[in-house]
Amino acid sequence: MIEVSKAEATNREVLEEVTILFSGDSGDGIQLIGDRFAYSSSVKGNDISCFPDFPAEIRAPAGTTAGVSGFKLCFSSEPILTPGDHLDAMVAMNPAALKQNISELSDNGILIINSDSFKEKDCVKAGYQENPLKTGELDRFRLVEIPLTQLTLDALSSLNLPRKKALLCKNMLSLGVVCWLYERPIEELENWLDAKFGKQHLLSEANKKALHSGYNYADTIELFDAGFRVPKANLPKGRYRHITGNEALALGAVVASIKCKRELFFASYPITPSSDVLHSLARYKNFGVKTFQSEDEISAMGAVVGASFAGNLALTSTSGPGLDLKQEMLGLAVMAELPAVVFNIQRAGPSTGMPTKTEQTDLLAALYGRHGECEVPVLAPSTPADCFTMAIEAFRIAVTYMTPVIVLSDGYLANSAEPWQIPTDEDIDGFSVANLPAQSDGALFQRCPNTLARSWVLPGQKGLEHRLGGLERDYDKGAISYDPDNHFKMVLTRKEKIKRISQDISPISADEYSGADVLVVAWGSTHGALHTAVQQLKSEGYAIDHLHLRNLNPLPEGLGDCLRRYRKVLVAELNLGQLNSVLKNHWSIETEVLQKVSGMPFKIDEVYQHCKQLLTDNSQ
Amino acid sequence: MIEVSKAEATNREVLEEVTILFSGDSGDGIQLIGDRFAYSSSVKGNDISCFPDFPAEIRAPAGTTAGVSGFKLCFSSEPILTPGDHLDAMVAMNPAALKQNISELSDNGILIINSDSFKEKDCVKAGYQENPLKTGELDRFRLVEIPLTQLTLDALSSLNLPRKKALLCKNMLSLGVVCWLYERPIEELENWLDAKFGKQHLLSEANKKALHSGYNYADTIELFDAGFRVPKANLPKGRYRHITGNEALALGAVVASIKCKRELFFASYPITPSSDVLHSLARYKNFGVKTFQSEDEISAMGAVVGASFAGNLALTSTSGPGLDLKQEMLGLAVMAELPAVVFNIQRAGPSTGMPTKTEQTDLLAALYGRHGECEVPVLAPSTPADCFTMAIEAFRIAVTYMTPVIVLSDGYLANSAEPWQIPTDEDIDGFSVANLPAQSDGALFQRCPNTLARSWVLPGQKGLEHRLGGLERDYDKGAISYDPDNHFKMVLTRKEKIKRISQDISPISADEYSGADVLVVAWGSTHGALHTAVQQLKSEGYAIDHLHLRNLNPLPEGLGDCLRRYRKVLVAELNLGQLNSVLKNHWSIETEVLQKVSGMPFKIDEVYQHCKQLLTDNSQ
Amino acid sequence: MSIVEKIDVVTKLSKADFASDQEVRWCPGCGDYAILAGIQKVLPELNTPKENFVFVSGIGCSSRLPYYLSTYGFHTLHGRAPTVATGIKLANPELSVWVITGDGDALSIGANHLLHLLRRNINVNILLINNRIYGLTKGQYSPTSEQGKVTKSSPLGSISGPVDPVSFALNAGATFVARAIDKDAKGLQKILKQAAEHQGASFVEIYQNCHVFNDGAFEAATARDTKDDATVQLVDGEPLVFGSKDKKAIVLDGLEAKVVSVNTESLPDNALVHTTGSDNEAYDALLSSFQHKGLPLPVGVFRQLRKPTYEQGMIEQQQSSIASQGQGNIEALLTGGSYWFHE
Amino acid sequence: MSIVEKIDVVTKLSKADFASDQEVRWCPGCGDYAILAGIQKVLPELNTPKENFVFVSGIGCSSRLPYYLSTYGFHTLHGRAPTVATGIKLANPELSVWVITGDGDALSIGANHLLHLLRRNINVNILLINNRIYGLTKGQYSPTSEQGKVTKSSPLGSISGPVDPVSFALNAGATFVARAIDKDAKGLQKILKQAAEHQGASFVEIYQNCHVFNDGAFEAATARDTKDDATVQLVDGEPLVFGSKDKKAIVLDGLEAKVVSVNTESLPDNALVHTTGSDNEAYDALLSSFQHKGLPLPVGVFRQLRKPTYEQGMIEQQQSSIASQGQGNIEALLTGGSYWFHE
Ligand SMILES: Cc1ncc(C[n+]2csc(CCOP(=O)(O)OP(=O)(O)O)c2C)c(N)n1
Ligand SMILES: Cc1ncc(C[n+]2csc(CCOP(=O)(O)OP(=O)(O)O)c2C)c(N)n1
Ligand code: SF4
Ligand code: SF4
Ligand SMILES: [Mg+2]
Ligand SMILES: [Mg+2]
Repeated sequence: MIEVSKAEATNREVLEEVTILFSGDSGDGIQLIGDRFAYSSSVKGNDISCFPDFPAEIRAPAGTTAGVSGFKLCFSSEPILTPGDHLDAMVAMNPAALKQNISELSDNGILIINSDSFKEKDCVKAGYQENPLKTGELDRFRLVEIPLTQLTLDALSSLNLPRKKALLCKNMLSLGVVCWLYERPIEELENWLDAKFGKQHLLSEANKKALHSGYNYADTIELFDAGFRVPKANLPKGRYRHITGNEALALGAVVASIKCKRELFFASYPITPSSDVLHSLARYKNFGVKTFQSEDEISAMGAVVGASFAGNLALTSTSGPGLDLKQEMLGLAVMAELPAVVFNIQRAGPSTGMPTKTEQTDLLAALYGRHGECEVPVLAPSTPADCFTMAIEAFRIAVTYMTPVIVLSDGYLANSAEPWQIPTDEDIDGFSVANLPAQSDGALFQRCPNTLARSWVLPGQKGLEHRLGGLERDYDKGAISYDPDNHFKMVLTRKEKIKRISQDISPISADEYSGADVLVVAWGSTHGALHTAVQQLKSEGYAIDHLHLRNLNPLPEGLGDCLRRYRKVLVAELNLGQLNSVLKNHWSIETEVLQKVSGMPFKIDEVYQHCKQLLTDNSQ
Repeated sequence: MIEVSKAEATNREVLEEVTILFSGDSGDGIQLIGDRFAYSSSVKGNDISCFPDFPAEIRAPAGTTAGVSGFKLCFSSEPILTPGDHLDAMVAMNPAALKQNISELSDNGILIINSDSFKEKDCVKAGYQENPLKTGELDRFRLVEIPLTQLTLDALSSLNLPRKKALLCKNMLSLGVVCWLYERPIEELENWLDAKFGKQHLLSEANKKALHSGYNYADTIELFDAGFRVPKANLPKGRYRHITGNEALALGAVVASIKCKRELFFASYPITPSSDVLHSLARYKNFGVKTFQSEDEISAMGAVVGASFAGNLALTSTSGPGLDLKQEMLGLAVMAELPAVVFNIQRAGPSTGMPTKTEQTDLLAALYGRHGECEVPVLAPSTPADCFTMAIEAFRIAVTYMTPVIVLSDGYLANSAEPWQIPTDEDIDGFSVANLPAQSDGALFQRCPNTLARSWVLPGQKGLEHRLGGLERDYDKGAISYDPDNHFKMVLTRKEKIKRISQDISPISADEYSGADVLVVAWGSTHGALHTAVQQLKSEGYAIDHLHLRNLNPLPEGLGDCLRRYRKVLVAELNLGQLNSVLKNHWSIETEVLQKVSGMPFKIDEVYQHCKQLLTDNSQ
Repeated sequence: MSIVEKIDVVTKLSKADFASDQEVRWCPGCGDYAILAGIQKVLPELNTPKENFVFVSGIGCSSRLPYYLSTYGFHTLHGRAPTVATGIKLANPELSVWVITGDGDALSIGANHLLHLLRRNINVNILLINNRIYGLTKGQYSPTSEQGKVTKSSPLGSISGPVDPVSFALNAGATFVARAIDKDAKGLQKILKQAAEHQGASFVEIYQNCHVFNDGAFEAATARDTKDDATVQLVDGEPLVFGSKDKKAIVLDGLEAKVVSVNTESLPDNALVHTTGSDNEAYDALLSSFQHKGLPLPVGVFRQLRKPTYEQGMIEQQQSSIASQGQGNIEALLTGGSYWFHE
Repeated sequence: MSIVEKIDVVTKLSKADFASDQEVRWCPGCGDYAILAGIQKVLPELNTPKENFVFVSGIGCSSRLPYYLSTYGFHTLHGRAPTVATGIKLANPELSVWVITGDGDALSIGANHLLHLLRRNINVNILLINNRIYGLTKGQYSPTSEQGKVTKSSPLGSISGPVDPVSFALNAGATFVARAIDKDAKGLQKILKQAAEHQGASFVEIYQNCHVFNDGAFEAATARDTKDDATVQLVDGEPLVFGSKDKKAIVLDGLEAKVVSVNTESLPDNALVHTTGSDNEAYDALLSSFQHKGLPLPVGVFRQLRKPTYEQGMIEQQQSSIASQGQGNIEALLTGGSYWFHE
């Protein structure tokens, strides 16, 4: 736990919120300083929201736009849900970073650049015909040119570091400047560097020096007209940490396992942007977690099905291409009625697509991607922290209904961090595994009358030996059956079992969604932008509501009635209308769609404008 | 070519049509005699329709219901589309065959049994408590008990065959009996046996003897009150052959290749019920066909994508589980915009399901089973012969639009034979590959303005070297692109390209579907049963139409208007409503569904009753 | 339940106790019957409670076997049994896990999973039932079919040569590798027992006659009058001697193996003496190449090595992690990184 | 176009002609640069028109390579390059088809396809770029990582031992197998050329330094002061001799290889003489086991055998089928079985 330092400053303009972008080459350590500045902001008491955006290449050629890595952060004195559309400030370590992102900087925004990297050849590499510092195109910003390279070298000259090593501290120098600008005490950062490298370590020393130099440089030469202050937000009191969607999924899985007292078995094959789930869980061996890096996605899913048969809480994680590969084995889990959870972190498709970019295009594949009538429950968390809740919920549904469950996260949720009020053990609802037969009771293939789940009989239990498989089996006895009527009965039973889940999840409240002009329906990571835009419109007096679905299959009860209470239903998704088609399949309603498939999240403003248009059309 | 023998018979009752079932153990040679009797009936001039139904095991334990193999055949003097619901006659080689099928035999139907196989233990094996010959439960049929075993042994005694070998001729003896019953000359069968085994071969001798004995036995001891005659049907004049759906797909693929002058490359991994496509094509090497039995379905699809890149007409075939495995690679074909065709022969799912049974449950997986926005055209032939037409159409679409295409057949189409008027080369519409650039014209990634297809540039062409891949690429230049707007443009372009196909296929004719009380909408192998039931109702004066879709994506133009012209739309499918959900996604219409998921085709009567109910409700 | 009680229960079991209530549905004359019988015979002797056996299979005629055993069983997907078995074993290392697979299942669609299971040395027993054909899909050539094989899918003969299952397993690093034959009941049972008792991944290739689609594939190695000359029994510590009347020995000449007649009692100096524990890849390769070099077919255990299993490694890491960081709980988990108070 | 013209065109090409217009995007210091350069150097020497080259890859850092070549190329799916390459080669056997793959791509998800391509002896050239790590997904252990490897996904060390690519290929029946090293430009080029000229499946493992996630993995085999003692060059017909100052030879002792010092000019009788055409599995196994037996790492061509390729077999079957049945046409096709007239 870190104590919030009480550094004071004077003469600062007070802002409600600031959105800043750190950008540079992927080798520049942008994610690191972004992440840490976000943390500092949180510790200072702001609410924050951030969006890391990195290139597909490990380290694309330095200085090209392909290699630009960005970290966007909004810190605020009000509760916020997205990093915002426009930038108040931007750090560009080179011309490529400038080129890639300048369109987002608001007029009169602060633009900090490393003037040492705006040589002719740098500009050409980035695709500029002329040096943008000279064309006047940056005149509408508050341009702050800093010779970051030289300053860094000067600052570290006493340490006798090789030039290359020294230059790696540029990012810290720029962070120092930004710390001054937004009144961040640098002690906390120093502690973190000490913890990271070891107090005596040369790198700790070097980074601290660079940080200080930046801070002092800004202070001394009065780089800015004024510094800013974003006051503390009015958040509920308590313990907080940052959490990304991927971390939250991992934590949720471990908590589910502790709560229901079954070991967690996790098998996965690395794939962007899901690999961090594997990295996180691999570190939780002392929580009884078993992680298995398999030879491919099919194997991961197969191991999960096996582990589930043997009684572990079984989990895999993947991304689009891996989901395709898991489908056949998911079908086996459906047929064998075994609990399992798949975290699918969606990325821009189809095929290899744009692996580091976000999208919501796997919904239909999750719902229908298997041959035969083969339904599975599908859940979608709406914020990074919600990933924690939905991970636990996925396991609850899986073991209660004896079915595999797919959780759809995406690249945006996966990598974005938000402050999360840490729950205590007691805060978290547990669940138990009700259908473990204690002994040979002959009820091997009997179904629970409420859930229709079969019992979870584990190898090692005497007297309950049985054979599972992918062939259709007899409703009563579980043996292979080719009987036509039995097959139809089993198909309907499996369908009904999934349908019953809808009675076991929160219904759509008729009070809350009592009807208006427009209802915006959506799911997943778009929550923040949509909610913010709708709140804005509401505050302007428009009759608009926002309904964000977290259960995509089965859909919650009351949804159909709710949809009919609105004059227009707008389904907004980062795909070509996948949830829309699901809704239309259930209810013959006319809908409007807002589509975006560009690998980027919605901007608040594009949602706002679109809705406003609809509302205006409506009132005619 | 076989000449139709002109054997005459007297004293025969004339029937419009007969449905007969041959049934026995899977080792009894049932499929063989059924198939051959169907052929004889065709040669005699009847229209025929048949349904072979065999067990999942290669040879399940003799005498059990699990091992029963059946061949149902309808031969008629009128054009027919299905083998019919009820049996006029049935041959049961043992109690298991009787038990399995007796419920389908009409009252007063002819029931021929092998009395030698109705010993106590035979009945027990089949699951009878008592010998059904003794309980009176067969009294309502015209029971004809024949000691087939003994008769066969007697007939062949002079040949000194081992008993086991001799007994294998039982099926021929029963066929002889049936030949007498329905006035089939046995010369043609004799010729066939000679051709099969060689004229002098002992087996030819033995089978012919058994055949004769059966025929003579029926004749001599006046086994039946009377024989029957089903007159010639009034079919168009011409050359005919039998064709199963799988054969038709194979032939269609070869014809497509000859017509468009590109070699056919076929890669497949065996799986029931698609393997016969592999077996057929493997025999067409002298047509330039290359067949490649790959190590798995992923490899087959990969090889297809490679062969397509290199300029062959590329094809794979599979069934449900294999479709799951091909999805990722299909996505690559979509992204690389390469032509390819997948024949998916649907079987009862999910998972391994009931491999030898039919179902229409892969439609949604074909449409949506890939991550990302990843559309492909989907076609569905409606009869075995239509498989020929749709195979060619699939290739036409694939090369014209540079896209993979899925053709959905099923187990019923795959194995059922129907008489097919053999087209000549000129009868068949060809198509050409328009988008092969002749030389370096710089138009590598330019799209045809009509089809939006890119050009098919083949390795080996000088000056047009380029790199394909699964990453998103630039609309203009084809290089990798992570640009958000470009991605959206490409997603929409790929979608639009598929949509354009709808202008290139037959629209729904507003004249033909001008509106009525009920429209039955369906697809695939259900055509025969639905059409027959609807015709029946029409002839009874009901206002009902039947619309059978062969293009499932994109849907034909005019469909939406058509649907709206009917008071009720009934979507009838062998699944839980997959086409229904597609239709509802396009048009917010209310529909009724007729579902059946039992591994069996629709019966005419169940469709008839269901529609009648709807029509009656309607008129209230 | 104490261990004594368990053993008590186990020793009372007989072959019949391992037959399930399902009717066996292979073709008459299928070699799978003998293999099933062999397994049922051996299981009661393994001193393991019946409920601790799990038989996992893929898809194929052979993969139906688990249905006919009264143990726990899982008939999974074509080629994927090794993955499911891996999950079962890692989830509960107490179980005795077996994989039943065919030549197509294991070496066509599933070879990658098999490779990695063997490489990881997960303690499961793999029985690869090799009939050199696809049985269930009615007779296409398989990766173990001889080159030139004429089948429905290769009417002019298959083009590529076969994979040898034993070489594959040896090369993948399996710690127990053996070959057995359906018709040799005694030999089969002995090997099954050794495989079961081995700690680590055991791989047994079992030659099986597919009566319907590939009858007589193993005629030479099974027929009374040829088998003694066509095969050589591998016995740990014993020389490679074989032959029905005239005894013959296999000797080493450089890196080649050769057959010499041995009429006297003494063997030549360069006679090869079999050892299952050599850990010498060259010897393994030599032995497993006999078959396509015209030398007699080795039957028995090729290799048996003692190496740590994957699941042991996994458990050790868990334990060391608990030792260093303490048994985890929710509070520790959620506050694991840095956090702050908002007041 | 006549052959003469073609050759004319080809000989005019240079390394630069094989660079595409795409900017190379590997990390600074990545070994892939040297491999790309090696390929670009060799291609003009192969007497093949540029438009006949097709480079097929899977997914990984290494699999980006085809983008940087100005030939035809296809960046396919993770693990599946061998399948696509198979389709290309069978569709048009005239093309010179290359597979670029990584250790994860080829031996984790894709080992089954690789196995079957090699077994079928399809005439493609496979370059397995082995950095013993997953580069593109940012540093998890791969199937070639050494046991105990600490990575993000194995914080306490990986549990299972590695697959050796060369042994894998030898065992799969590849007809050309070699090992090269990114840093040894000359050796690499020589091997690439031999691989390209070989008729049949060629497999080349190339050690590649991943500067970011596994730096120095091949230090011993590449560092100036150690490499001569750590490696032995395989030269057909030459003895296995190595060593920087003191020359050493590898000798055969039974079925074991041993190192002896050779100070005089004459070699001991039992010194191993390398032959790429031995077709002796025991020798292949011996050679490929040097690495984990503390013997020097063999670099160069392990095996080169002349065997019919799959596509030759395929074409022969087509031809014999046309010879016996005549070139097919639509009429013959559709009336192929029995038919009748309805009048
Ligand atoms: C994904 C998938 N592909 C193909 C099949 C069809 N199939 C079932 S068994 C089999 C091969 C069986 O051969 P083998 O493993 O040798 O077993 P055998 O029947 O000979 O015992 C195939 C191709 C399937 N069930 N699933
Ligand atoms: C189906 C699928 N699974 C996983 C991935 C993610 N992935 C991309 S490359 C890679 C491993 C790359 O390792 P290697 O083949 O050794 O190549 P390197 O990057 O080291 O050159 C993985 C797991 C993917 N793209 N597709
Ligand atoms: S097909 Fe062959 S392997 Fe399958 S059950 Fe019959 S005899 Fe046995
Ligand atoms: S991550 Fe490694 S292999 Fe990939 S480009 Fe960088 S240095 Fe090369
Ligand atoms: Mg087999
Ligand atoms: Mg690698």
